[in-house]
Amino acid sequence: MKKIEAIIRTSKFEEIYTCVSGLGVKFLTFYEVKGMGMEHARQQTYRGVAYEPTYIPRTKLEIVTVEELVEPVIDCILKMGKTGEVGDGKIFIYEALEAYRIRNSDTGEIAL
Amino acid sequence: MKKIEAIIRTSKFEEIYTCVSGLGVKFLTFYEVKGMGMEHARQQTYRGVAYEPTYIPRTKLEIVTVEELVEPVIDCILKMGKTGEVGDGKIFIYEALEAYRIRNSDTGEIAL
Amino acid sequence: MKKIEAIIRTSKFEEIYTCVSGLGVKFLTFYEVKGMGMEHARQQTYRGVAYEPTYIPRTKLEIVTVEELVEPVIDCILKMGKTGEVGDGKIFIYEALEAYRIRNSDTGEIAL
Amino acid sequence: MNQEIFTINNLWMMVATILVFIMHLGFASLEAGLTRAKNTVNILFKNTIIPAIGLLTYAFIGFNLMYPGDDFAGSFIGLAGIGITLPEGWDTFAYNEGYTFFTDFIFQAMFAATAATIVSGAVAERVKLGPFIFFSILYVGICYPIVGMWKWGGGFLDSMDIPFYDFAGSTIVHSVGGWAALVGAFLLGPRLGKYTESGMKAIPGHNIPMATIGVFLLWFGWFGFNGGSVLTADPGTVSRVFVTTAIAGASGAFGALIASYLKFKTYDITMVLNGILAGLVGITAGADLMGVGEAAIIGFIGGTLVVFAVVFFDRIKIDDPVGAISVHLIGGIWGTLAVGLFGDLAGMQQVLSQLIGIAVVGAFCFATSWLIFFSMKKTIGIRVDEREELEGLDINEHSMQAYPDFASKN
Amino acid sequence: MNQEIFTINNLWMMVATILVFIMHLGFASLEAGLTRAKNTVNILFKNTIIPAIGLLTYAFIGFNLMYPGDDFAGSFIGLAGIGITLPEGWDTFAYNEGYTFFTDFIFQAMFAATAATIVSGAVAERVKLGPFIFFSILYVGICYPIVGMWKWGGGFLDSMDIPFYDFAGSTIVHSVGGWAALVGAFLLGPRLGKYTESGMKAIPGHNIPMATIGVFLLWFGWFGFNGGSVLTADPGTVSRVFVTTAIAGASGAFGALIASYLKFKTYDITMVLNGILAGLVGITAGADLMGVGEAAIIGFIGGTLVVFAVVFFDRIKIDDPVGAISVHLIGGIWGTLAVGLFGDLAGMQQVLSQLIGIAVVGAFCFATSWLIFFSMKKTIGIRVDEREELEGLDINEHSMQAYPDFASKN
Amino acid sequence: MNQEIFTINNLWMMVATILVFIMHLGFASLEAGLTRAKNTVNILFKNTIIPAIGLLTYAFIGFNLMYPGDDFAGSFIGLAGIGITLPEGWDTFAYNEGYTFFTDFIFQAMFAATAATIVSGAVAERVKLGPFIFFSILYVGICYPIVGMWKWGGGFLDSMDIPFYDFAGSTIVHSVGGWAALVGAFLLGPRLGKYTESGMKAIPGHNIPMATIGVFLLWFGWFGFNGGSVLTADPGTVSRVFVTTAIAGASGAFGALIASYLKFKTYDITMVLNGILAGLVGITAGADLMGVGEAAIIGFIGGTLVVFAVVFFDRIKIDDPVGAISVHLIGGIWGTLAVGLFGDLAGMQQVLSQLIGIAVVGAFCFATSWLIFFSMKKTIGIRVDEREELEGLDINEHSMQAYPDFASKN
Ligand SMILES: Nc1ncnc2c1ncn2[C@@H]1O[C@H](COP(=O)(O)OP(=O)(O)O)[C@@H](O)[C@H]1O
Ligand SMILES: Nc1ncnc2c1ncn2[C@@H]1O[C@H](COP(=O)(O)OP(=O)(O)O)[C@@H](O)[C@H]1O
Ligand SMILES: Nc1ncnc2c1ncn2[C@@H]1O[C@H](COP(=O)(O)OP(=O)(O)O)[C@@H](O)[C@H]1O
Repeated sequence: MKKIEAIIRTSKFEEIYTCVSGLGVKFLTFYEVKGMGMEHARQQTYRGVAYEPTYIPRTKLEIVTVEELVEPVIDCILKMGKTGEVGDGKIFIYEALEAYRIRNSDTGEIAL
Repeated sequence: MKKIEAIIRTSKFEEIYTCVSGLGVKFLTFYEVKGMGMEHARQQTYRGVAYEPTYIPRTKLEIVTVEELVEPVIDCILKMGKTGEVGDGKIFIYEALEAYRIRNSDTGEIAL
Repeated sequence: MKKIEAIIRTSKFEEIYTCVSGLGVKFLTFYEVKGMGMEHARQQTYRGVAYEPTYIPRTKLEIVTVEELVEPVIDCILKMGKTGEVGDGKIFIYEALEAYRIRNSDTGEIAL
Repeated sequence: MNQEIFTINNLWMMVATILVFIMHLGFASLEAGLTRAKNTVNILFKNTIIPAIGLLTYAFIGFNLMYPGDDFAGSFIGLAGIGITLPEGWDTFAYNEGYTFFTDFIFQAMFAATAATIVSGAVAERVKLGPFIFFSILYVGICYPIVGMWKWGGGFLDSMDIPFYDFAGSTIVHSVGGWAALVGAFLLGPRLGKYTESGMKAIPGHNIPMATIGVFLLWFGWFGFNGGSVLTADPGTVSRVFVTTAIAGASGAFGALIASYLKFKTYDITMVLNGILAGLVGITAGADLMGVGEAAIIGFIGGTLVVFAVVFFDRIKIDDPVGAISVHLIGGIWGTLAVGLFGDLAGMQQVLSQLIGIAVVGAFCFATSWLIFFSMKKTIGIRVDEREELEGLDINEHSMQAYPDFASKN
Repeated sequence: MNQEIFTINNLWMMVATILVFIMHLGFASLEAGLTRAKNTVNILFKNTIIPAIGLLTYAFIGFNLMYPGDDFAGSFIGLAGIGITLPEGWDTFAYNEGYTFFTDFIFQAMFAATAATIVSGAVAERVKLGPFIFFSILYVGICYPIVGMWKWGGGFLDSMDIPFYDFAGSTIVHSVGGWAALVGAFLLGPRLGKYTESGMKAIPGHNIPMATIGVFLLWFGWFGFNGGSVLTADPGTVSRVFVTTAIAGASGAFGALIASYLKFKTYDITMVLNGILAGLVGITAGADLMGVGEAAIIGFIGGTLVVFAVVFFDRIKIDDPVGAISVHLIGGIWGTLAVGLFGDLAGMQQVLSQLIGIAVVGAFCFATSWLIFFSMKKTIGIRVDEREELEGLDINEHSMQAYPDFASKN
Repeated sequence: MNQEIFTINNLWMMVATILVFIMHLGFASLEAGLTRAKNTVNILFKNTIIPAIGLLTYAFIGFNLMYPGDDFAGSFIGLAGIGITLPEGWDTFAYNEGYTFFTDFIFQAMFAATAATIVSGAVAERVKLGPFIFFSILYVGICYPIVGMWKWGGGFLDSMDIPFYDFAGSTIVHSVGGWAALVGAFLLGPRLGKYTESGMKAIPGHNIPMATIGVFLLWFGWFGFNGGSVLTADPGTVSRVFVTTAIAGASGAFGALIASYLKFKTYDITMVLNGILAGLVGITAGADLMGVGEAAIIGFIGGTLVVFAVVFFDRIKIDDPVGAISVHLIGGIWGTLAVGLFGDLAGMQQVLSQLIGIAVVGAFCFATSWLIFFSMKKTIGIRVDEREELEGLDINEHSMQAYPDFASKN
């Protein structure tokens, strides 16, 4: 069982979601995060003072899934999340030891 | 040392927290996340157009704790977090390699 | 490849960021979380009723980096994040299996 | 009397009408600001539809109930007819030296809705929309004008040997709303999680700037509410009323500031805002009778009272999210009494008449609002179910959010 | 005529002027509230600069285009000169029994900007700032006054055997704005993601309290808009206009409430707010001709129409974020027609004249606004590029945010 | 003089009074909008309590200091007594042809608080509440009326051979506030993180819609501020003042728009809003002396000046979150000078008198506000401690939040 974490462009979420759900990934969790990286935020001006928000708003995606689906999911994200511009983000893979479905206490892969 | 991540109904947080702190889990971190799953959000209408927010607001719980407490904490969440309805959420377990307490650089289990 | 998660005081973010980027850590992700711990939130009053927000707003830092940098990064956080007061937060270390750069599908350490 | 003065008087009455109108936005903003974001559409909806209800019901029957004419002088109830019919010479000073018939109607109509608006704050965040609208129609369309007739329509309160005195409606308008607010809040019960075994919980209002805008707009409109109640543009009287109204509001702010600081050791702006309103409600009954000093005292006491009243109603577990009962009922009673204690009419006799007025109006409003709310409670129900209340009325009653673009804190 | 009455009349006209002024804040709040947080600075910027444009262009040329004087009676266009020159006895009732020259100018100038403000709502969230400002200058400075002259300036619509009647501007002001709103929204095309293969998407307004504040302020100002159009403080006429205005707004609220509830099974406050405005726009053409009952009917129908109009324009994929076309164009046409159907002038002949007025004004406004928008579209472009629209106009056109301290939901 | 005209005049003065009153909501909204969410309750609290302070202190002593009567003609200071005592015939035109004594008092009282409100914007986000309230009481209760007496109370500025001229208070009101704002901002020092080694940081206001509402309400009220300063309803003069006021505000918007666009290459709405106010402040001193063109020039220059002033004060590290110094002090000086450069009184002599007025008022206000702020700084302290400032004044001074339901961005 693996956990896939991806930091993506918020604007790319829709496409990526459609793609992974196409693979049969019915569940995922995402939330807004702030990123520091190569890309720089658009400059803003207020009363004559220019400033640049230090971070870039991004979306973080979390999918815990079975081994077989890890590759395909990664491909989805790489394909759909790509613009080629600095700022596209990253994917990280982690080991997940166990999963439980709260509704009925299922555990193991059927809980995913 | 294990990390317990649970995606729960926001409304269930109070009960779960009371339960785990009963176990002596003094520390935890939580935040709002958005979930895609079986459950569907309530439909909304604006100026005659019906629409359905694609995601469901949920709370994500993170508890890093010692082996002995993993089971009891999971039980708390399964017991308190359950409504039996689709949408109750999941629990995931991960390995944590090390922990540090910033205040005094404690490390290891005493840092939890 | 390791993942460093730190729950810090929001006010300490700047200093910590300067320190780690000094180490050549160009990338990191952070977001607002709520913490339950030893520290207690300042009491508030509304129309004569005193109350205390149950949680404390904190910032969570995520850095995935190579082995060599793990120690220095931890030192940065311990040094810069410390006030000595209850509430300074924690650092947790996890194993990361793989990383991908979405922009160009780089994988492995060069993707960090 | 001449056409010039008539035209001036009528102009002032029309301007006052607009000022009273904008008070409805004041109520809407204040009540929305002091409740939670998840119930904002609901409270705004109520406060938008209430003035509409007030204007229409008042045209249909309210005005005729409230001003049935001399045949009903001294009585308890009367009805001049249904709908609006223009009397002879309605647009000349033969009708009235202060206003045309239409000005008369519209000024009074703007007052009418106020009573229900007061209630909407006290029952906020848990009342069902339909039943509340139904209540508003009955209360604004029938109960309010009947009470109004007792005094302003030449009814029995007006024809006592020492007539009950209520210049602009501390009792006739504000207490009328306040009593129903009390009944509604009581029959509904407190909001979920307000009073728990572990004690009382604070449920902070979600938008203090809106609440502040609301109170300033109410104060602004109050110059028309009190100033227009002179019913002419008489320079002396109207300017005197302006001064007492302004001073009472200002000292109400200080009354509440000091009382709440001493009690809670904090500068609670919501208390200061309530204090201003309590000062204004307090001066309303005798705005034309007081001097500057008396207005200051009445306002200051009103502002102080509201702080203790808010605490008191919380203690007896009557949950009033915006403090409407404390401001309008307590403030209204205080202001009505004050007419007997200060100013040109001060005197034991007058105190008695004031007490009579307070009592009969209270009895009638309590009874009628209880009747309406209670019968609905036992039949269609007046409170949203638990899940709806937790999720918020906006999403459930309106399937909408007030702030869809903003992330909520919890 | 005497100095006293003249002074009273002039005072009322000045007060009415201020009331019309505050309507611009009403428009700003309403439009900001019904659009998204990421475009708020932009919409506020437009609505702040438009009144400034209106006042300045009207002083420079508009007033002289709209009131060219008797030499141009019955004609299509005229020009009295450039800039403001004080006529003989401008400040006496020799100039006009209702107002001085300056009052005349400033009251009319406040009206002028309204036309452009209406447009800004319909083109919101996608129009380029520069071109829109350019459009506003031309439309407010030239098109609006020309149309106004046709009726209020003694032009040909006024000198028909059965003159076209438009008391306060259902057509002359609101439809003029409405037509340009229609053209602008059409030439711009819908906002990204509004109409997709998978059907129509809702794009909820980000701040319902602001929208509510906006509508209350508009209603508030409307008493000056309609009441001031009497051009004197005549007690009978002005108070009658007050009543019809208030009643039409109130019944407009109910018309929209009922229609939207039957259609959508939900209490949509934005529809009720639009309904109030449609009721007000509807009564504007005949506010001085109707009785209470007629005003109620006109308002109610206006409020009902707006619900169907909003749905209709969505169906034909004309994207109007705030419902400006439905309120001001449809409402304006309805109100203008209503003059022939109800009240003192009702009659087939009048209906005909009204239709003529609606048609010629429509043709002219449609043509001119098309000309301006289309030529800009083909040259400098009128729509922001896709990325700017997705990210929001605030950050791109103003490099600013309206709410920098609040976390956004998505 | 006759009763009719007296009644009309008094009516206008009362309406103007209400308009000036609502300016306090304008200030509250503007200042709250241009500061951060974490300090919103605090700034609203100050702006709510200040009008209350103004009304009460003015009744207690201010009015008697400002209008001590003829015995003190030409002098520097005088006092008619303590509290409000009604003179003979206070409610007849024997007192004054324009207003009753009470109208006189309440109109002036509404002005009084303005001075302190201006200051609250400049010292926002870091000043301690207690000391600021203490300052406001002294400044509004004593300093402002003394200066006012010099001109409007028949003092020495009024009895120079070529009297200093300040129609509605560019200097007497706005600069008086502006000078104290300068002193306060200077003695407090900048907000943490505003000026760092790495250069100047932007601290964006948290709610642009509120700031916009604020400016529209100020403009709205300004018609009463300037129009009421005519002190009668004279049709010619008041309507002229309306026109100059409206035009100056509008051209102020354009002055700021153009200047800020050229300087910053961005459409900064906060600058346009400041520009409108600067235009209004600029015309205030000579609103009754200018023609349309002159008003346009004065407003335009005012609007341009404010942009450079904001940049200038930032450069010299005087941190004024809302631009109060630029708008009210710079704008006030400009407007006062303009009386000598344009309009009916233009002339070298007049320029001189204006300079004298600017200088003496400046010296006095600078000195007194320095005295008050500095002595408090050395004793009780005037600035919150660092942690409080970082966390926000709301949570620390009021243990409250303005928006408890909204998630904050950082
Ligand atoms: N090693 C890392 N640890 C944590 N977050 C990272 C890491 N690398 C990248 N990120 C996140 O991914 C976001 C995208 O990085 P980006 O600037 O796009 O780099 P790239 O040059 O690969 O496009 C960053 O803003 C940051 O939030
Ligand atoms: N495999 C997963 N990976 C990431 N998040 C998940 C996963 N499974 C479930 N979730 C999260 O848990 C939430 C609850 O899932 P839910 O719809 O309740 O499924 P169930 O049928 O088990 O109740 C989802 O909305 C999603 O946020
Ligand atoms: N074991 C843990 N699991 C999850 N979060 C934790 C854990 N320990 C601490 N935290 C987070 O760190 C924050 C800081 O903890 P704190 O109260 O500072 O403890 P300390 O006494 O070490 O200062 C807590 O509010 C919580 O959010």
